[in-house]
Amino acid sequence: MKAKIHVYLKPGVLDPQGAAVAGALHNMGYDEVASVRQGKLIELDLTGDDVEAARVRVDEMCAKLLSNPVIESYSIELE
Amino acid sequence: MKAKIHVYLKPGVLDPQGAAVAGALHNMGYDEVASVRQGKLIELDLTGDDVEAARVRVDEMCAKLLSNPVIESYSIELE
Amino acid sequence: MKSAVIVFPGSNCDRDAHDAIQGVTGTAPAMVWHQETALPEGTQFVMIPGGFSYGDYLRCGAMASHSAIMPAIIAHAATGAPILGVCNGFQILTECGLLPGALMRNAQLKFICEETPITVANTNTRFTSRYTPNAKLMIPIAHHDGNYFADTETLIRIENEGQVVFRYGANPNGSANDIAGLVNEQGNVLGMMPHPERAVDAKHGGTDGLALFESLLGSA
Amino acid sequence: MDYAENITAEIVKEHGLSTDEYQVILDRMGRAPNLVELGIFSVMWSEHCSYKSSRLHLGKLPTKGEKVIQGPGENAGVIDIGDGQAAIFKMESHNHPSYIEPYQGAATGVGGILRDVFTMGARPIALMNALRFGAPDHAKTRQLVDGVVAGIGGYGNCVGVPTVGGETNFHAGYNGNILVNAMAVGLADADKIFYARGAQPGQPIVYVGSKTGRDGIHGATMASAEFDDDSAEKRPTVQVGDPFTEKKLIEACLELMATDAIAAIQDMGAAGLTSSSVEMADKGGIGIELDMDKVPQRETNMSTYEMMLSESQERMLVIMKPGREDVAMRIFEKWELDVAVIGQTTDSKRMVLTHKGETVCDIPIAPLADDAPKYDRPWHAPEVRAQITASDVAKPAHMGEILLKLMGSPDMASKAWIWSQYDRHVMADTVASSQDPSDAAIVRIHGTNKALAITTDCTPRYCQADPFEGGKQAVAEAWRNLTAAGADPIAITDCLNFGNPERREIMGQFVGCIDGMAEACAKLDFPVVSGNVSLYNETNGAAIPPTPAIGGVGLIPDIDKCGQFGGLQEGDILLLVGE
Ligand SMILES: Nc1ncnc2c1ncn2[C@@H]1O[C@H](COP(=O)(O)OP(=O)(O)O)[C@@H](O)[C@H]1O
Repeated sequence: MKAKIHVYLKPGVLDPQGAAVAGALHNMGYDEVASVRQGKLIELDLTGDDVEAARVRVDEMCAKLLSNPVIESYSIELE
Repeated sequence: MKAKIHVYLKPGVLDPQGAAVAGALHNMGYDEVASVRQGKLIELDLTGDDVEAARVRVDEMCAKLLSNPVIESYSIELE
Repeated sequence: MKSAVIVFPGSNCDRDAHDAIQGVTGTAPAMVWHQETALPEGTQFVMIPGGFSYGDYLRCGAMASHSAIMPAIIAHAATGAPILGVCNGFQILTECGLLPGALMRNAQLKFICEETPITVANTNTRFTSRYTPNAKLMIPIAHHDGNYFADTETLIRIENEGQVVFRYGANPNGSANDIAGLVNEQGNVLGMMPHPERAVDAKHGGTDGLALFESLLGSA
Repeated sequence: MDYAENITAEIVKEHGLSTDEYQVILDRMGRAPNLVELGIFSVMWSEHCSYKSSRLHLGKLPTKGEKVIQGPGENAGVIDIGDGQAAIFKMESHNHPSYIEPYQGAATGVGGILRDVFTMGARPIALMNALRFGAPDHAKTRQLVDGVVAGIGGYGNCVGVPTVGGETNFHAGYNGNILVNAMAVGLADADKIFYARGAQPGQPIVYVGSKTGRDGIHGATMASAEFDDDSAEKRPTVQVGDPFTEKKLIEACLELMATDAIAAIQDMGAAGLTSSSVEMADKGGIGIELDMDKVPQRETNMSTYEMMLSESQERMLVIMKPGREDVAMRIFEKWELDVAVIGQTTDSKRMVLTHKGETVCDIPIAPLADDAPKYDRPWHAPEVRAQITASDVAKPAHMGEILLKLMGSPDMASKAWIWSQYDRHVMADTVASSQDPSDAAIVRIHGTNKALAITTDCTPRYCQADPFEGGKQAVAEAWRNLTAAGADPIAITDCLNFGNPERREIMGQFVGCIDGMAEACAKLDFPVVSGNVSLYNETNGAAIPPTPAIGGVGLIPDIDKCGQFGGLQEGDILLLVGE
């Protein structure tokens, strides 16, 4: 089983990396880019096949380690 | 329009981040985690509404700036 | 004063911390490996040094904050004992919840190593009692992720409580309210990005960090 | 010509071996090599590993001196700095990889040079870097500078070794071929130095560090191959560095070295497992047997060919004293590094590899190492540019303007943008670094009042105008910089960056620079104790300016008496010393 986790900055938290990327894209002439947010993508390969149990465990991993609740939110996709 | 870009390391390229996260998860008792890959998630807010034109442009941005073709691949979702 | 320096895989200012503590207190600190589950008997002061624990690959300090030694450090903090986290140590203290807020990537996205002017915003702590109020210090910074963030509510609270202990003179990294270092509510846990242990020797980076260790010694 | 099954003349050529070289292989082996054996010959006989074009001339450099403990031939040079201590240092290039992937190329360059130094038992205490980029307005320069500097900082900062100095030049001659030369200096007890030699038959071979992946296969051959426009196609050969693992490897190796369990040790540089095992076997006069199934692997179904040619980073090969494997196991497991016993030494003087129960390689060691081809490449002395005397040049109307122009030129302008991204203070012994008014970086010897002064120098412009004088000047400048910092100059390392040695005029530059260096080293009693040669630095036939970078090390007996050029005040007296 695979878990795909998206970790992104909460709205309201300044994203300097995103801003820098937006600036670079504008310099390159991509004026259609209104804004950029940058996040992390974490893919886990999991043993076992109980999807619901996995969801609980992965949620725990996210809350404890993979994201920082002060600045980040996350979403989980299992497949 | 929003473009979601996933940038990930090409298969076979060493992923020290992923390896370190896997180690930490094991130390925390998450033994079901067989392996971890870490990538980037870049979200663009785009003006305009021609999806096909946007796809071409975003693909160009990925090839030129947002990914490092030497070690990374990317995928694009438009919504 | 009996002290301990915590060593994680990837710590790299552990020797600097050891030498600074030994120089000021006259006693070598115990070097405690992250897989230990208890601090040495009688430990008073604990320092979490700078470096790149676990490569800082996920978020700075995130993985270290889950290592075996952390529960002992959190329990030690609860007894009111002094704990100092510098640079990566500061990041670890915010990640484990002993200090509020988070340290994000520097605003200009680059690693910065420079001597930085900072001012002492609060001398009423056991870490800063030997400084004069508003003293201006030069202490080196060396980090990629020192951009202090906390939500507005938290910022107001820590400002009102006088928890901000050091402020940058010329904000090098985008930190909220120019915060370079802060203590917890009880005042016994200090996290700071500048490296006081690199400022205890005139030959190396000046001596403006000495009084921090002397304050601690005086308070023990 | 005799070929093994599935091997063709074309495959031999792709391995960078000439027809003559292939004939020598046939003669030495007494049969046609299989693919694994061909791969091993190809990396060992690459310019990078065999120094086949340069060895003859390198022999002219003085390498001995009262303070030299170990000259060229080991992982790094070793000098005596008194009180039972030794300084260990070397400089190395990572030019081609850095052009292709600036961040990772530069980062792994730093990682490689650090391993050369701690392999010998030294704790690394300082890093330096000598960089040459193309013209500032060239399309690629900005991105290359950005990536290289971030890569050097990213690696050095994380392992916690201060980057204390360096030099940076910009010149259109490097537009298509930048130079990234990194230098590391370490400190050890003079009686606790570890060598690649020293292994005896019947000892276990232990692999430690990261797992082996399919990184940089053919990398060693790439580092010696001239660039052309489809070099972009060779991209996946770039390796990714992991400074966190390197930091653990440093600590674990130093911990292992404090025991008495090591017979010989060697880092896995270019052509990792191949060159490290061949070098230890050659220097010990022994044979080596490896069981490829035991090699820690990152990917599935790796072939022997891939494992032997992989350039995965952060790996070391240790030959242990018999029965002491457990010591290594315990220490490396504590540091959470991969570790495995993968073979043993023998008295056969051959390298024998088995994989899945079959012998897949059986070659004599000698022709791979000491007995590798060595060429006396034809050369002619390049035309020396005529000297200009001051009276030939019209006096500028406005000296002030000229001064401003000079100060604003890219080579003279402040390099703070670069060095402010490097941690210069970690380890708490930096006395003078890039930020300070000092001609050399000064790093205190921990716990003493002594210090090492370190400098890197070369003025490629001079070498281009007159290789002999340029080579001489680079050594003399290093010597002067150390002296000006108050140090007694002791020895140098070098990194000789040139174009294609098969062209006579390039070979002529190389020979000229070496001759000049040799003369200066001899006159100044300033021996060469280690170094590196990087040839084929050219793009589409245009060679870089000849760039023999010199890294000098000296000893400051008392840091209270080191010299700096800051703090001038009105009324101070300036003295001009020299001619
Ligand atoms: N690539 C680099 N890495 C670290 N320090 C550098 C680098 N390039 C230049 N510097 C530092 O910047 C300062 C000025 O360099 P440079 O202009 O080459 O002057 P100098 O002729 O005194 O060596 C020196 O202190 C040097 O160490």
